[in-house]
Amino acid sequence: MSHISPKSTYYAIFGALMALTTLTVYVAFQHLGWLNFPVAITIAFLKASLVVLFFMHVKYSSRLIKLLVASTFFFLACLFGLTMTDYLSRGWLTSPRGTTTAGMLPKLQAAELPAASAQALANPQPLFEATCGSCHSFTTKTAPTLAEIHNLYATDVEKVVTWAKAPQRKRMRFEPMPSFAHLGDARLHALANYMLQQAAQAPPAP
Amino acid sequence: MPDALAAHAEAHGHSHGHAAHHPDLQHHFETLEQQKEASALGMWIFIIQEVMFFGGLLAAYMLYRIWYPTAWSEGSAELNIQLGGLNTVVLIGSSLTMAMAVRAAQTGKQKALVGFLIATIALGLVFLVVKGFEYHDKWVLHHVPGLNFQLEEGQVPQIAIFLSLYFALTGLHALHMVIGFVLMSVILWMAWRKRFSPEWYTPVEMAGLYWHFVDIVWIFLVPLLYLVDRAHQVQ
Amino acid sequence: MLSSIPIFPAQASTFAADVDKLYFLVLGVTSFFAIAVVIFVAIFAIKYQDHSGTQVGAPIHGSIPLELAWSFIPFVISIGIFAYATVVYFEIVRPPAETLQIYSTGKRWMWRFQHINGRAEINELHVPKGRPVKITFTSEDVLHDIYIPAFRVKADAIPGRYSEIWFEPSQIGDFHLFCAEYCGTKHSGMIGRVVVMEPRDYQAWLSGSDGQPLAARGQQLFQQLACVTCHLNDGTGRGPSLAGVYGSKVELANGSGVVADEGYIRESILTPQMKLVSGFQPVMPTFQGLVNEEGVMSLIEYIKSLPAPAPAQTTTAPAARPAQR
Amino acid sequence: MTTTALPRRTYLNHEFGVKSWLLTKDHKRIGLMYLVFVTLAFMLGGLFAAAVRAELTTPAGDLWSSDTYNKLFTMHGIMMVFFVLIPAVPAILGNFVLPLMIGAKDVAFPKINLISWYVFVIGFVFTVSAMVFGGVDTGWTFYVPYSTQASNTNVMMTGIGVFIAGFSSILTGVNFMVTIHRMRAPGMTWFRLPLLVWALYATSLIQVLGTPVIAITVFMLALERGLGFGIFDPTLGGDPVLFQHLFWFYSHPAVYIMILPPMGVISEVIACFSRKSIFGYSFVAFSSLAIAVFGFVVWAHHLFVAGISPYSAMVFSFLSFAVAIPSAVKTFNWTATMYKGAIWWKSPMFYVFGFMGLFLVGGLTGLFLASLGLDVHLHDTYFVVAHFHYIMVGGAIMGFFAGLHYYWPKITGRMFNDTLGKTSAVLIFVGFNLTFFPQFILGYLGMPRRYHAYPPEFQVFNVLSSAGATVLAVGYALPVLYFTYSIFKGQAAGNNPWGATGLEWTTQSPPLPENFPDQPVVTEEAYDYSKREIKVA
Repeated sequence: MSHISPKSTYYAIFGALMALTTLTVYVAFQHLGWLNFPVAITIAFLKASLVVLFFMHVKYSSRLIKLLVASTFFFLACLFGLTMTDYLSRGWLTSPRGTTTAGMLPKLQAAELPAASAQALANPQPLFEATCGSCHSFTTKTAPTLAEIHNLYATDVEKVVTWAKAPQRKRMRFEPMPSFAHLGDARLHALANYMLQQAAQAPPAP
Repeated sequence: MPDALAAHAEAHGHSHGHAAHHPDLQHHFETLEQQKEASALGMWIFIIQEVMFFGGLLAAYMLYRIWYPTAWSEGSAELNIQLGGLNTVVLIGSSLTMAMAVRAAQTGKQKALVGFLIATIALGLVFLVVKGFEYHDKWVLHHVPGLNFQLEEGQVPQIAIFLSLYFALTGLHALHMVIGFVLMSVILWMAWRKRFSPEWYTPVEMAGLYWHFVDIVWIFLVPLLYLVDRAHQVQ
Repeated sequence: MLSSIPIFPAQASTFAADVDKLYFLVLGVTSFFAIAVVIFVAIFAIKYQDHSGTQVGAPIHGSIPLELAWSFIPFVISIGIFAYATVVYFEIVRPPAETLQIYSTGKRWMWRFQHINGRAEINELHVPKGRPVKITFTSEDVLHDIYIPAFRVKADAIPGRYSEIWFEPSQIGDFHLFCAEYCGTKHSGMIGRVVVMEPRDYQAWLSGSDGQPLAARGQQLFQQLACVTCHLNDGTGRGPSLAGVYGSKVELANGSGVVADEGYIRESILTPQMKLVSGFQPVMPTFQGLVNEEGVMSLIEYIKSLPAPAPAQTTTAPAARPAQR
Repeated sequence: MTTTALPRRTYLNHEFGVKSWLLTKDHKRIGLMYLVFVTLAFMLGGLFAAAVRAELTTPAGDLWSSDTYNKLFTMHGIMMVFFVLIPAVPAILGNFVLPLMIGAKDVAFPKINLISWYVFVIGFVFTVSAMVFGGVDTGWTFYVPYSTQASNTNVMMTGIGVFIAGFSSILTGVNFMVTIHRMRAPGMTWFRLPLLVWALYATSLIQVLGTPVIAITVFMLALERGLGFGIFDPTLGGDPVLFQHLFWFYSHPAVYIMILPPMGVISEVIACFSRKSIFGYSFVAFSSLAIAVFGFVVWAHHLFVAGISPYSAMVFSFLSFAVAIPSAVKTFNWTATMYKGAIWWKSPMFYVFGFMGLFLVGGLTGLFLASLGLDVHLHDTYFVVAHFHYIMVGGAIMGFFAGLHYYWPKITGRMFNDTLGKTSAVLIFVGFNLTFFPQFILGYLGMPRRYHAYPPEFQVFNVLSSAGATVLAVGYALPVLYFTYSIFKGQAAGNNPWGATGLEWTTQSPPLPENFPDQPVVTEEAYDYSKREIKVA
């Protein structure tokens, strides 16, 4: 217990600690990639071991104290390691590809859509603004403008409805159009009619 | 079994024969050796709980360092590596003087003991003063989270987490230094009164263990806080 | 009225029966051990009772085979329970490929559910029977927890990230919806009902909506926030193309990979630097504070609606455009 | 031995006056001083529980306001966990009997022992004043961000109280560990130690390794709430779940701080009243250590639905099943100890019977919660509430009462009324089951915990539960009466009223201030009843 180390030991340890301090600062400025952190921590552990073994006399202490010091690392490792089992494995379990509603809703609606009210069909403007109108206006840049639609379809309501049910993507500068099949034929017809009427009204040509 | 028993009885009971107990032997111990071993063991167990205490903060540190490497790199760049380095030298120096103080106590050199204790306390004070300057800089630069924090242009917001942990870790460390300072002052006063002898110097040794532990914490804090990703910042 | 005192919850989702099977299995095993120990204690206490207190027990110190047996057998049994319970657990946490998506946000002290066609509801949740439903949710303030006992599902709502539950209702009816994570004053008022309907009725209910579809709202936001200036769909922008990114494996700058699910997309909008896509500069600003939870959800729904480009277009000739019709 | 005369010189009467108590370094007096404050805390906590149960007799939250109700269950939890269960057996019984059991004159650091008590009292005063000046409503778990951002109650002050009380626990742990390592009497080898000492050693290990982590966690919470630091704050990118990880790193092992020492007491009492050595001594001893070590690696089973990775949940679920094994081993060994014993039906043994029944249910329902697929449904419901009350009240408090009855003659030198003791044990057992068994059913039905108002179909079970609580209250009040009576009118107990083995029973009751007239020397195994001739009063 009462081991007396020679003075020279203490000075040597102090020298080693200083040298390691310099080393750790030097290494920190070198490009070691991912190795920087492990190297820094290893040096810190080395320095700590020197202090523990010589300044704190663990080298000359009973086995019990050595065991205690070692067990501390075990419990610290439990704290760090098991906490990290959570953080490092987060995101491993993800929803399988294709989890989207797009595939789900049309299936549901196909045969089961309730009849649209006559009132809604008579005035499709609100519905239009909530659906087609959010992309297709006279000035839009993300989708064909109404003027363009007028050029393409003129008065061919059926074609518009067919497209809206299963849109393709012809021009890559536009965002892809989602399917509106879930609205049902009655609504789609009303919407297409309304859209082409609007489109036919003299567009302010740029 | 009887052998073991006899040995045990020897270890614990032999002082019963002595009429004069050492004045520093407390009533519930049998021998000075037993008392000293108990103190050392107690101190070590206390240090272990201190390790777990800092361990909780370090767990937070580890998580956020993995999550926000950019914030760690930028945050670390805000710290003053010169002052951090200076403090490392100062603190390791104080550990040396502390170890020498214990040695002086072991060998019964009263004057050297007092001298080394004064040196240890002085170095500890230097550390705290330097730390004070660092904190002051941070305050001026509006880098204290919560109290006067301002994000600079282009910095990632998680830098606030880094600085929070910086202040929590170094603040707790500084608090331990202050406690150590009080502890050392008491030891110095006792040494001044020539209370220690090669036979009984347990308080010096225990204070030494504590002081070295505080040093070790700093040894880890420097690379964890000051030296993150420095290589990329000098490009 | 005894009939109104339930002693067992309704089994209203497809895995509720599996959870209950597990429950009865564990109940059986534990009851066996509990009853066995109680019987032994009772028998010993009565058989070996000594009124005087002066008798001495038999000098038995232990038995290694017995110790090993009653350490090993419970261990094997608990491994069995563990394995079974884990299988059930993964059934609960892993949603099937095709689900009906619903978004939700909790805040003190209400739940808001957002169906993707635009219909929103507060403290009520309408779902169709026989269709797998996935709820992606978060909290706007403190921790909350969506708990639907009849479905045997529960998950915390955590501010700053997404949680997910899924279930397939198997029974028409009204069921309790609870907040199961303490959240302050009206914690016990943060409850609601889950209404399971026939798909036909659900569809009718859903179309009674006056809201805009979530993806459309997301598209508008995508324009407003100028996301579109960097995230070009042909992959030539400063940011990665988002077409088909949902559900795909994204390679990150640090060499690891991550599957782009709702949580990842959310994180990329709010803390873009955290998981940088390989091959891109960290130029994206954070949108924290510029877009609320609802906005993030609609952006995600929009990104999900973007179909994956054909493989030929992404790998070889991203700039090539198919002929116009 | 029908005398009321006590030994002339005891630790109780060798000095008098308030000062002689407040400045004492005697572990026995310090143990009694803990008893005073723990009893106070138990009464306060019980009062809060009664208020909670009263509210829950009706589905509508009509007795208290929501905020009051939230404060009531929070303060019930904080009082019971930090100021009753954690100090009950280690600080009261441990302090009193540990040095006696190992043949020491005192614990290793008597001054620090006294300081622990003062620290505990300061923590207690802080917490109680936080409750008096408005209370706290975060739940005893202090989950962020509710505790840092939303709650406008006395979170800081309560946190400081808990922080301070934590240091008392750490210091006691350090003290006990050193005492067990360094202060054993000659001949008292590790495998001759009574099992309570093993249990206390394992407990101290948890106190030393775990408590600092909650201290730092509460400290971070205080920095975040008080100064606006960002560590768990989700708006800065922090993770609220990290708080839960750190919190439960301590608070799960804390459950073992509560239950391990009562388990040790059970080993003592069951050996004494079966007049047999403990079946499989070393298995029981090592299972205590195994529980302490395994206890540190199971914490995230409190987080199965809190948003942790399912794979991590799997790891923790497996480890949680593993930690059940040492507890099962203990239970089997206790049962086997009774086999071919000579079982003396005295009141401490009645508490052991109660413990066995209740701890079994508590421990086995833990398997439900460790099962991932079931925990999703059961988490944060009344099932959990019932489970941990079976462990903490049915197990820990029952064990504490067994120990208190067992050591009461040693502590005071006087016998209490055995019939009343048995009555109280039966009342507690019946009342407890009536209170908490219905909660298992409520839990599986899906009633979430911490609910002020609840759907009406849950009322019947809640009423049963509240009715049981009244029986339980009577059961707990009864010992106060007969213990108090015994102090004044009880018969003198003599050194060893139960005819037990162990050094603590060789000295007089109440013991001398220095515990033993001469240094005791141990020459036999623990619980060596077979070689004895037993005389009882």
